[in-house]
Amino acid sequence: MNRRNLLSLLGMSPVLLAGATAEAKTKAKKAVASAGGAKLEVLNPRGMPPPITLIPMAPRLSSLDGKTIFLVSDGFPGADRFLAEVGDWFQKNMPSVHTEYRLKAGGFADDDPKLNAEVKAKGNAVIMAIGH
Amino acid sequence: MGIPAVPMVTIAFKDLAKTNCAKRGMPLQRIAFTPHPVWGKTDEQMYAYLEGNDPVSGKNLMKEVVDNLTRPLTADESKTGVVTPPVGAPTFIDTSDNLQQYFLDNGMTDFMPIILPTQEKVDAMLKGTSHKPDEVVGKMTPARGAFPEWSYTVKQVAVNAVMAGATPDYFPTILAIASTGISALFSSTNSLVSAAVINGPIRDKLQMNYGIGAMGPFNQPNATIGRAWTLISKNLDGGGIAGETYMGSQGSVINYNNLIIPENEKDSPWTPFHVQKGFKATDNVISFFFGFSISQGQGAKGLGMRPVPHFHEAMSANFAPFASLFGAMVVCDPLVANGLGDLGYKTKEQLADWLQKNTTVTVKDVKTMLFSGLPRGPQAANLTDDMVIPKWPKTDAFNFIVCGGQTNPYHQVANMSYRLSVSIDKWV
Amino acid sequence: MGIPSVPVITKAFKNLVVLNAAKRGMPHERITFTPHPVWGKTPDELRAYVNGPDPVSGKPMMKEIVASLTTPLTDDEKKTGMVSVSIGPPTFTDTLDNLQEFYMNNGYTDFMPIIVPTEEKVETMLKATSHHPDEMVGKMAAGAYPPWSYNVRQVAASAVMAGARPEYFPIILAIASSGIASLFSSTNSFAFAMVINGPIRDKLEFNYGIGALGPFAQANATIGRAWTILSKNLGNGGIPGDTYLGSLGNNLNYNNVVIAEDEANSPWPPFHVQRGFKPEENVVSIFRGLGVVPGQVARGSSVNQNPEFDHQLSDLFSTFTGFFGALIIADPLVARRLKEQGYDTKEQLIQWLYKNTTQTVKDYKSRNYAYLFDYPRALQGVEPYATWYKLPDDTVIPHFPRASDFNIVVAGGQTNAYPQAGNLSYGVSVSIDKWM
Amino acid sequence: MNRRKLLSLLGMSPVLLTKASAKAESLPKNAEAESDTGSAGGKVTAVNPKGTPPAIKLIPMAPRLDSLDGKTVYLVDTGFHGSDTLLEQIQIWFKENMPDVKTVFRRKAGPYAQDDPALWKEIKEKGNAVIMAVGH
Repeated sequence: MNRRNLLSLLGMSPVLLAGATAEAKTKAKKAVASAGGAKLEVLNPRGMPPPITLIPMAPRLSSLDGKTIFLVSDGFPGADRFLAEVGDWFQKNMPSVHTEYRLKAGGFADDDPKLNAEVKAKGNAVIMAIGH
Repeated sequence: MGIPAVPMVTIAFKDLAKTNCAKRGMPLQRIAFTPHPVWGKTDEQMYAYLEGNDPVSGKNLMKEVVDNLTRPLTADESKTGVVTPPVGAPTFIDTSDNLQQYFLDNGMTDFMPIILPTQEKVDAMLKGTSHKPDEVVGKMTPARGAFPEWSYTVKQVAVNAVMAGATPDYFPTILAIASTGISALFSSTNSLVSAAVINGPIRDKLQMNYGIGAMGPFNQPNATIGRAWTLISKNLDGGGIAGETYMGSQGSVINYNNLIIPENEKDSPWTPFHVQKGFKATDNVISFFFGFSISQGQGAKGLGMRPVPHFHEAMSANFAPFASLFGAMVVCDPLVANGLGDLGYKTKEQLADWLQKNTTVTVKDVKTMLFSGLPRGPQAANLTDDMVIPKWPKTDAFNFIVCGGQTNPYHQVANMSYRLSVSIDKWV
Repeated sequence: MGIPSVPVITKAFKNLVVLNAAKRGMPHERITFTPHPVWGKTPDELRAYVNGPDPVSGKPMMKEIVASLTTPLTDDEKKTGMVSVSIGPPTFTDTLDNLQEFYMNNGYTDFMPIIVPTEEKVETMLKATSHHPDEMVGKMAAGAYPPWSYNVRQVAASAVMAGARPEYFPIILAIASSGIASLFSSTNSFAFAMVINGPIRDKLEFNYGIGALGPFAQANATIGRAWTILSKNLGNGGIPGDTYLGSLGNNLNYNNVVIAEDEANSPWPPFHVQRGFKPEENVVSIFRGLGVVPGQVARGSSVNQNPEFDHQLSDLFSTFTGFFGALIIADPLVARRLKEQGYDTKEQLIQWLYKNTTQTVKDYKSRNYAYLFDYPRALQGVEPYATWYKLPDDTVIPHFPRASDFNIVVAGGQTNAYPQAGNLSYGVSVSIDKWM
Repeated sequence: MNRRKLLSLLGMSPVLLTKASAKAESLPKNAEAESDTGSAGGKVTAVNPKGTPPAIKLIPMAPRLDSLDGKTVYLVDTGFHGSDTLLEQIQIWFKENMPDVKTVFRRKAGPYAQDDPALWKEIKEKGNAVIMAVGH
């Protein structure tokens, strides 16, 4: 599925996003009538999703040379070894880049404020491994 | 954080990662995808992933990672503001056949026929509670922390209750379920299942089945209350979309109707579950469990002991493959509970005590179990591989519910943990 | 036999026994009841039963037995002839809402909303097969009862009710033709599974990816459900206390375990090809047993090591009864990992599991099913039970009697390398194409 | 539930049984047309989903004995847990209360639903009556 289809599944049209409007458009079409039987009016069973605040992405670096990249594992099996390989890749291919491996504390969906502070203080970029 | 970041995601989570970034306000997040899985692959195989292409974009993976960290942001990527995702029109009009199809096609059902939620039927459902239709019942998410929470009103719960085939007298129980915010379709790659234990006089008032076939398709309240839980877990929090808000690799049949277990209080020699949790016997209460499925206990060793079956030993044997991440819930036929009473287990607590002491594992085995953990604290330093330790450190891992039609002294065991109990009366 | 006999039955089976005697032609059979249960009671307690009253008639139990064997037969008791059993009129007319309720109250449903089977909808369903509406499809009994029979039209009514689309009908006919009910009368709460193979999986958009066994696709949901509804209506199953006796019941009976095999992502030949069908044939294979459990909990796969699914499965089987087999449902990630470990074929893995899943004779004999099912076979000289019952207690024997007790299918969404396994035995494979 | 109610559940009215007629009575009534409040408006006709039950051949019970004195009664265990112990107690009861009756205990071979022709043959040759224990 492409991103456009996915977002429209979510009820977010790319147009809507680009316009960043707070107004929800009624996108769902009325079911089309066809032969047979009287028509009924029925209620939408869905709940109320919270509004989404758009977050601008952090500014990019002009180059990674001499920078420190934190390699952050979410704790799924295999992620640690995978990031070790990413570290190896930088050593071989971009040796001026310094990498730091960290395991995020807490469950996979939890924030780790201590790690965030450390990355902010010492790091220039982050690569997170998600999946297993 | 203000520092450029690139998530590297295995391709199995592609849809999940994209929609989730969008829900969190970064619809255009730059994500690099690797082949799946990384678990179980050698270092060489993983390095080959890095030298190969992103299976989604087709670009060289590590070049893409570096590019994502250094290429300047576009105007869209820098956007701020607030978006509310729409959920569609408040009502739909068509023939009943077309509406059945429309609800199914739009992911609002469990893919089986529903009672169409007309205003008239929803109004009738709303008469099953004293609460106002616009009152907010709770908040739900397919996985707390991973997805934003949606909220919902009494009326929105009523629509789903109608669809499931519930009658208005079941509505307070369904509202109590919705009020907990617990989704029956928890998003995890583990295909987890949910159970609800029902206690109090409401069991008989609604004519719930706690006799023969209690957990099977033999009774309207058991079937439709369980089904309503799955429907609200789809419609009230955007859950149950395979690949996006549901990630269980293989899924579970139990997610259709969930495990609904009214306790057989009158035939039990033990204290009812809600009374154990501090409620009065006359209170109507629903208690929630969550974990890895349920299985039948009659295959285990110990149950064929003669002349008297050793139910407790059979239970302990049945816990062998259980993960200590979740607890052990045992559903005992009244014949089992009474048999255990004859063997000296006069209370659920006495049985839990025996099982906690006698259900053991070696340290070595725990190390090969993905969802089991070793004791922490000072004793952790002294653990050796051949040491035998209790599988669960505390007796509160064990819960017992008495239910069944007494045609055979059988029990079922679930690798599930107790979560909480809520009052049904509050929603009457 | 021509010799007077009296069944002595525990009270829990009263309705079952009275109805079953009637179905078998002896509506007035003289039955004596004892209190329930006798299992787990001491000889002294049972002695009190024998000296006490029949809990149904209130008469002294032994006097009643003697009287049943010696009191002359009444005219009714001597009767011969044929009785047919009514199932009611062929159609019902009412509003949709009232019919919805009528079908539920008459035990035609699984207590959830149905599509009311109007003549028009049944006709549409019937167009999806070339078979004549009056053709007999099969016979079904939910246990040791005289089987009911049914034609294509009667199967179509249950298919409509379940919410199936017409293009699913040949699969539902194939299931019905097997005569296997998904609700089985036993005090064990049995579960049933079906494996679907062939191109029809994609044609009907079966889900064999993420959430394959759950409520995520119409074909999986409604075909599974149709099996339970037709088991009630066509096999007269699922009447608690009469044709259903499972003490605790089984949640899997709502929709049954429907497994469409992920043939494209499996490293091994698909299940139907193993059973002698061609890859392009559409086949449904039926399994029965106790249930399905997740495998990721068992020993064999820590975070720090590569998972060893062979060991993990073997560990998981320790609580299975050898009376039923083991159906392994491997996510494609699991199957491919097993292949990398050296299991080039399903057979190689099965041989390893058969040899390495073991138990002691002592543990074996302490299993309830060994006493119930294997011991009487041992008395008949059936192997391996006859030999197992003669071995010393500490002898190590296979957990399952035969390598053929294992079966493997591949399904899942590859979001995680997890297997599930069913304590389920293979029954039969039926051609779906035959019912197109 | 009494036997009459049970049999009518089965679609067998006691009247029907007494007459041993092969004609079936239409027992379940058509769904009554009640108040037309359903939002689904008008009436529709729906088909009966039931299969066809087999006709039942009535089997006359075996003639009874005048008395059990001096007779041989077979006590047959169908193999459920506890049946053997119950039948042992019945054996003791006969010894104490009707010592003229000879009792023979047999466990039926094979699974519980399977026939044991050798045992039936033995009973026919050597026995006068049977007590079977079913259930557990």
